Amino acid sequence: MASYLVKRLLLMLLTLFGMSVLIFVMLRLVPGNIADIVFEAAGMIDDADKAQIEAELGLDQPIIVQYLQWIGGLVQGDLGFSYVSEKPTIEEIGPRIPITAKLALMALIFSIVLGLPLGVISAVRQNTKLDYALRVISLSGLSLPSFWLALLILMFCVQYFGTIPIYTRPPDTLWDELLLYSIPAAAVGFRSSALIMRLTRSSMLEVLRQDYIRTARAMGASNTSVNYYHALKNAVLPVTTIIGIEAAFLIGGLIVTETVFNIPGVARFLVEAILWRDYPIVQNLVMFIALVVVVVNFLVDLLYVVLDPRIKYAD
Amino acid sequence: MTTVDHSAELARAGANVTGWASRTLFLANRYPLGAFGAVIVILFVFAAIFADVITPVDPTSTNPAKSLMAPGGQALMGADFMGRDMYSRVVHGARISLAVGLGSTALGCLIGVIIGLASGYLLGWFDLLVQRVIDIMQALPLLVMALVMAASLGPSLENTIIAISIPLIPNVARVIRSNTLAIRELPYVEAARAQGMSEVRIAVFHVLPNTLAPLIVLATAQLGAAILTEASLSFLGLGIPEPHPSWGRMLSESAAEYVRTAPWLVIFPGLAISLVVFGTNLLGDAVRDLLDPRQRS
Amino acid sequence: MPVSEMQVAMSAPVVEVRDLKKHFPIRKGLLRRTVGNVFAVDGVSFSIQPGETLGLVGESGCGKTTVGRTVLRLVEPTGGSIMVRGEDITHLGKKALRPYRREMQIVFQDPFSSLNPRMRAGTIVGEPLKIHGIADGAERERMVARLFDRVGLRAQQMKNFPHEFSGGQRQRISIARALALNPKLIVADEPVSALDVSIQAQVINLMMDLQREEGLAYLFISHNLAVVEHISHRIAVMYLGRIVEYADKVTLFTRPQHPYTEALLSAVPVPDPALKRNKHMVEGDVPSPVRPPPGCHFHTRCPYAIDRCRVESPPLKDVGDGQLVACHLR
Amino acid sequence: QKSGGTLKISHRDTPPSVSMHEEATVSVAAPMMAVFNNLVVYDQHKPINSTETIVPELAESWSWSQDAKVLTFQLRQGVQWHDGKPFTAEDVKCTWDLLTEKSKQKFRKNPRETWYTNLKDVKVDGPHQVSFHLGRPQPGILAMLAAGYSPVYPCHVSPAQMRTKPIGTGPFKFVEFKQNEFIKLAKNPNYWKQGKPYLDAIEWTIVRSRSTRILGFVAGEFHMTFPVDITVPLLKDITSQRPQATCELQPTNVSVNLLVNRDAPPFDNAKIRRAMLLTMDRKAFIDILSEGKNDMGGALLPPPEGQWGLPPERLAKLPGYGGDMAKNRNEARKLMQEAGYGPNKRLAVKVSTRNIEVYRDPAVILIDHLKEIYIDAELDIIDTSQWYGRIARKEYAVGLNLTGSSVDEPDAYFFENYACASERNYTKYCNADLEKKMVAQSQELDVKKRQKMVWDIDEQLQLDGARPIISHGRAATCWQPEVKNVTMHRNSIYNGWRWDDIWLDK
Amino acid sequence: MSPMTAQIAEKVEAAPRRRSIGEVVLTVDDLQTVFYTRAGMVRAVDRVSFALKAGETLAIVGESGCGKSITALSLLRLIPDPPGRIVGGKVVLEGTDLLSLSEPAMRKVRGNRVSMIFQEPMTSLNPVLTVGRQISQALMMHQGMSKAAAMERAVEMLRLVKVPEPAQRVKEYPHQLSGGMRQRVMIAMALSCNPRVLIADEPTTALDVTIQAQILDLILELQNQLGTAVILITHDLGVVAETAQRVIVMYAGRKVEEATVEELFARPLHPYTRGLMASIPRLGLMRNQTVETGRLQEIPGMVPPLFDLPAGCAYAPRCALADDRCRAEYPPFEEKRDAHWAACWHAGE
Ligand SMILES: Nc1ncnc2c1ncn2[C@@H]1O[C@H](COP(=O)(O)OP(=O)(O)OP(=O)(O)O)[C@@H](O)[C@H]1O
Ligand SMILES: Nc1ncnc2c1ncn2[C@@H]1O[C@H](COP(=O)(O)OP(=O)(O)OP(=O)(O)O)[C@@H](O)[C@H]1O
Ligand SMILES: [Mg+2]
Ligand SMILES: [Mg+2]
Repeated sequence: MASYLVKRLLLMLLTLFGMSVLIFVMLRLVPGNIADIVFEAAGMIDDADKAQIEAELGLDQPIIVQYLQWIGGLVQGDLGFSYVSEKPTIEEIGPRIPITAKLALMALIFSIVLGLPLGVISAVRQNTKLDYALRVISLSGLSLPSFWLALLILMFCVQYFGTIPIYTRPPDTLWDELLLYSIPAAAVGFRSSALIMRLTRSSMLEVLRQDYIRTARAMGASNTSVNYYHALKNAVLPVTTIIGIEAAFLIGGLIVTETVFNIPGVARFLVEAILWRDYPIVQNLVMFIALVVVVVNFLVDLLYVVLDPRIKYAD
Repeated sequence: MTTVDHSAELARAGANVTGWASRTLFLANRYPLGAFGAVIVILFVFAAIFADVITPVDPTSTNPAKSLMAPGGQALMGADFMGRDMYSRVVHGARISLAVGLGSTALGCLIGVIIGLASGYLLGWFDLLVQRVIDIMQALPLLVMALVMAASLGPSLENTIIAISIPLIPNVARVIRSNTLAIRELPYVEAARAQGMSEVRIAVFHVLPNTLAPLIVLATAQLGAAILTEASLSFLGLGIPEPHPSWGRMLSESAAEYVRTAPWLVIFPGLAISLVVFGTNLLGDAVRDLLDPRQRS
Repeated sequence: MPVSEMQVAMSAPVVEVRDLKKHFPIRKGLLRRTVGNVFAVDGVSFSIQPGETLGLVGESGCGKTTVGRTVLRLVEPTGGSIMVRGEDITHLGKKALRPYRREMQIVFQDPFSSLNPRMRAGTIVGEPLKIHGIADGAERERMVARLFDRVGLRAQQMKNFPHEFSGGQRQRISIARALALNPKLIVADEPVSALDVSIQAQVINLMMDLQREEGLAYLFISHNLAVVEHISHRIAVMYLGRIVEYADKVTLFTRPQHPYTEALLSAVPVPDPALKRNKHMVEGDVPSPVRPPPGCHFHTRCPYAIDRCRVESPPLKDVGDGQLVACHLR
Repeated sequence: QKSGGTLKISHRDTPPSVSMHEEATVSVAAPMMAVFNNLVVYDQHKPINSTETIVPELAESWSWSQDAKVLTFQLRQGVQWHDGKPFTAEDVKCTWDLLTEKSKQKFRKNPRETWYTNLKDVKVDGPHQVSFHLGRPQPGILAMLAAGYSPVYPCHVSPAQMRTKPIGTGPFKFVEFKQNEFIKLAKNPNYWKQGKPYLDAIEWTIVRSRSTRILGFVAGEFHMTFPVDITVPLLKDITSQRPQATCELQPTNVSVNLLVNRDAPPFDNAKIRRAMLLTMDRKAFIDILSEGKNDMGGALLPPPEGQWGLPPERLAKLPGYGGDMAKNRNEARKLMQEAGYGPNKRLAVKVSTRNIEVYRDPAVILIDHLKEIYIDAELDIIDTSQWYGRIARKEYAVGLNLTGSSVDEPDAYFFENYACASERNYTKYCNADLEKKMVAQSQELDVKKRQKMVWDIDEQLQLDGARPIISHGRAATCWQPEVKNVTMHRNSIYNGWRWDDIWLDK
Repeated sequence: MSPMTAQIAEKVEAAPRRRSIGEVVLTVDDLQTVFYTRAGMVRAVDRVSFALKAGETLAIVGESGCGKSITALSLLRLIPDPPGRIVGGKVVLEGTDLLSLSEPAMRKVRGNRVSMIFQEPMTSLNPVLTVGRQISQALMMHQGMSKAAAMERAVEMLRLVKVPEPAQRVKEYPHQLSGGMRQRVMIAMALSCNPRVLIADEPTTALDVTIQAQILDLILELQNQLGTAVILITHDLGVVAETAQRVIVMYAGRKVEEATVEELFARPLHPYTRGLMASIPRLGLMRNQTVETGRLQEIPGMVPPLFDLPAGCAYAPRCALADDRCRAEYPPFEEKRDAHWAACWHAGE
């Protein structure tokens, strides 16, 4: 196990290194830098002044030097300064991460809490009206653009409650916070829950055909015991893998949701930072996201070990 | 328990089904949702192919007189605020949206399959590196990449397809790789090897066809997702540029502002997206069931 | 005396294996260093004459399949040599190996998993002809039809998929595929274990017929001793990667010398309720080939084991009549 | 009236910085104007800005020299910066030295440099007197100094700090600007106007999604919408859902215009350019984009709100402004045929435009209209970051552009957009003769006479198709009934945000 | 038998039910199970009847696919529905007809009074639950034991089936055990509630001969101790000869022959049984003849598909003795000899 952890850690570093190169190169392949953008957004084109800004920010140095400076800083915990706000990157990203993290976590919890039992029910009642109804509902989750769902929720709230559940100021209490994030989390989580439901259903169907389920029945186990005790634990295995995929996907889904619900999280911030070519923000944020995805994947793998005794990462 | 109506049970099981037509009917009966999906998909493909024939008006021609006209005799599904005919736009939109869906799915699957096969076959350092690349692809948020592409390449059908296909690659590659690892050890692969078949041929003729079922599930799920993603990308500046009608664009934020005053602007493209996503997924489910050897008699 | 036995006396062996070893490395860590080995095959020697059947028996996991695969170079041997009609093929490259591939074919235990479920039977059988560029189009069709006929299948069935055949028929397809290239040797890896007795009889009869007609040599792997006895000329008994006894079948079955062979024979259930035998029950499970016990591998379960067995590995020695036994007690 | 309360307004996007002088967007101008004071300012409660409505602010009075080349200001005494430092004449000089790039410190960007090409020097005549020295007489400069964009910056604060934590003398202190979240201002208790401001604070909440902004307003979350955020089609929706709110539809001071690259063949052919002028159905544009509410006009904001725009009767005579559309298009088609195009030989072009809805929508209509004259156009969407660079480098054939102006003043407009040397003269239309006329009008002190001269120039520009103006936009701003004493300036959205006397009735 | 085993057996015996060997515990009467498939109706079990006495081992043999497993599953009402359905007959266990029980009542029978061992020990055990939990489940369910007590009993059961270090093994997962041990766990599980009837469906097919011998010995030993009636399903006639007292031969869903094991092996009546016997390769030293007999005897042709059975005897198309009557009329199942039944017009010819 220890050697497995070391191996995984090394591979994670390798991935992160690749990611750093990729995002760094990608950003610089995109035409325009902060100088172009602040100037051109203002409708001006003054090359001398632009060069001045570039020099100030160190953008005139060779790419490799810029990269080494960034990575060097990163290793020492120095994330540099945002080009746009001219504040330390950490101050910009720091307070926003928990917001998105909470949102993402709630969305994930929502999707699991909704998706898993419905998936089981749908599988157990395969080809009944209930199964059809649940599948149709889950598909509607997959076929509704998330911004659209979010807007509908907002309109509904305004129409019927006369209030709008958007973020206008930081919530005071934990309860407020939960309340505030619950609706956007549900809006994003609905999609994932649909995915989880579908996956749970199909893997449940798979598991229910297995011999050991027949064994359980032959030993007199009740339906509930068969479905939720004997089958679900096996069926949940493939479902855990998509948690990792969803973690990566959530960032994308959250951009839209954060925009519509006006939540000042990192997802939307990232978009703006890209539009401004605020390299320090984008690079560090993408690295952070990559770190999260890699760690989540790792945790999912560990979860696998917990859930499935057959897997031993001793190699 | 005394008298059992065997014939009814048999009919439900599809006994005595012969011939093309009755087999189709039986399958439709057996997989009603799948059949529903197939009908939807066929309808939309038909609409996309014959868009020019079945729509009376050029979907890009504006007309102040028809601006925000409600659905009715003059405009079947109403008109948008530029007075463009919504029916024409929805039908022509099928072309682009299906192109995005099919294109990105095909591209993503193709690359994913190649990577997955190569990785599962060559193993070793190659596999290790490819897996890292796949990790990276997975960790790079789609919308980040889409934004970067939008800024650098501009919105276009090709770019949209490429952007959407990229996140599919790691998923496909993973599935194919793990299947390849399992299948390459199977006796029939070994038998082929024993006959002197080259590894590439084995990969293509023996391994690939047997990973088809999960691929189909992934692909149909993706087909729908891609159409929606195009909508999100329109939201962020990638996607299909105006004036070409795409469902995503029609649904994107500007239309949302008219939801109260001109709901038909969102209802019809929204319906179209939902139907296609629905259709492909239902069809995919059914095809997966059909391909499952345990479901075959 | 059947034809095959006369041939045995006259010609060189189809295949001769000397001190064959296959150790599967157990790899660990990022750099996948080898930290141990599965001693799947650990020094096995035998030879097979044209028209002869060598039976290979032993418990599950003792390395029978690995021997078969290594002989065909489907896995690379760790040590030892493989000679095919006098030529050493142990180190031949993929290209150079191709002509030899035509001479040696394999039939697997599980008739279903050894056929690609998505290919038609005709395609499966025709595939080797395609690979080696032997025949094409209508010509190939004709040859496949003939092969189907040879193994007792109807030519119309070429269009069917494997799942549409019964177990025995599937095994016939495997055999037809193996025969397509006119091999001299067929490695039959438990070809009847998955079949029930009446179908098993059909397949064995077919194999024996083919041997008579074509002078085929078989390496017949099985753990069903009755079947092996029926089809083989000589028999090798394996235990944990090594041959522990090697003799012609009459000798082996009438005078088994190794305690393991004895146990094996006595454990075979006899379909005759009148015959109540005294079983030599052996206790315990087969040890892991990763850490085979020192000395004689069998000593952990052997009722006669002495101290020497626990330290010294017995060599395979001749105990007369060409019967080779690896036991300190003989 | 009552004191106290926090005014909450929705804001549409995150500006790059909050430095008024460095930015050219109402996103900065509107929230930040309340932090500063000008020397002079447009009367905050007169809806139409004009020379007559300019009132003193930090300058208590001003006077012109005889030759109309020196403008002297007497400055108010006892005014303090938000950090407690006293305001002096030095601060005025520092500010305009920065704007004319004479000082050591530099702005990162200086978007209104062209406003002051005629300003030779600012002299400190005493602690409370400064004089502006001009190269030639320019009465219009006062209009620019009165614009919301012309606050006085403190000398003792660096331009860099002004971008993130600006210091002003205005009624509200800057509290914090957080990207994507908010801009917060708080009451300046030491404001030099006694008893003002009434509000305790102003909070601009940045809400990127317009739908959300509008829903927020409808739900009562915001007291006010962002200036001219409400397009005509949306207006109905808001007034029906929030009937008690006040909504004012006004010109946005932004015109939709066509850019034609006159160097790129075949558009070097005047016939084709003229055909394009003729095929554009301005009424259709206006009907579609604003249900007929937008205005037709020349370069300058059309009357009645606009002070300098071409009057309707002169406008109607211009090609493409009215008359029989069918006839115009026939003529256009004839021109195209003469240029060698026809139904069987259609011209394929790309219409470049920025990837923003307000740019795209008219471009789509344009494409449709071009179809009528054998031009098959495709939209070429250009990312915002490259839009100005691309058109300035003339990497386009046909473009659709939006041009805004912050003061209704010909000087600010003509030189920026039509002077041969101006970097924002995107079509590089260059007419030396006309440029002389621009200078002449600038020096004219008689308003009536000047107006005539401006009309002539504008007319010429439209006749030459220098940058064909398609329409002038209108949009609305709404506020809740409890917001009192709001006056929207009708010919500019940049000048009315001092807000020292707005109060909340709650 | 070790003293320990005896001790446990005694405990098990102490349970309220006492039984005397020879008393009929289970009667199956005209059992009919069908599958509705696309190809048609599969009569997987067609009017099968038999009786089972306590302490007795009844073997069911027959070609692959002839309905052995379905018969067993029908007894426990574990037929997947759809496509399967029990359409007729009675299964009477100590006076109650299992087929008319409610589902909850049936659940009390399963694993408690009738339990089953399946062929594939790896796939028949839940891979994510420890062995101990799987054994204790049934105990908690049927005997109302506490978790701790059930676990304790699980250890005892493992010891009973001779799994070494049982206290350690209960905490392990199936994949950590060898095939032989897994099968023993299955047996422990099946026997944990001291069932009246144990159905063993090919319990040793996946195992090596040496391990197979161990397992069969174990089952017999336990059966002798506990008086359980065993239905042993296999197609290995060797195993039948060594373990069973009575044998049922099935062909194409029907019972074609029934007799004591000695009788059946000595004088098979049905041509199919005879064909089956003849096609087994026998170890030479067990036979009186010498080795080289050449071909094995084979039964020509194949089992007809169960959805398309011929009108008369299903074996007729493959039978050398078949005549027109065989092809037209299904032969009755009759006692042809003392305690030896067969369904054949030409029985014993
Ligand atoms: N590719 C491999 N990698 C590692 N170990 C292997 C591999 N193939 C086989 N082994 C191991 O080698 C040993 C011998 O395996 P082999 O399949 O040859 O046995 P066998 O005698 O054919 O068994 P069976 O009767 O079950 O088919 C086993 O312990 C097996 O786990
Ligand atoms: N789920 C099912 N659907 C349709 N037919 C089935 C199903 N399960 C079993 N059958 C049919 O029932 C018949 C009897 O099957 P069963 O499993 O009892 O055979 P068996 O005698 O146990 O064979 P084996 O020796 O191979 O285990 C078979 O012919 C099979 O085709
Ligand atoms: Mg093997
Ligand atoms: Mg069975």
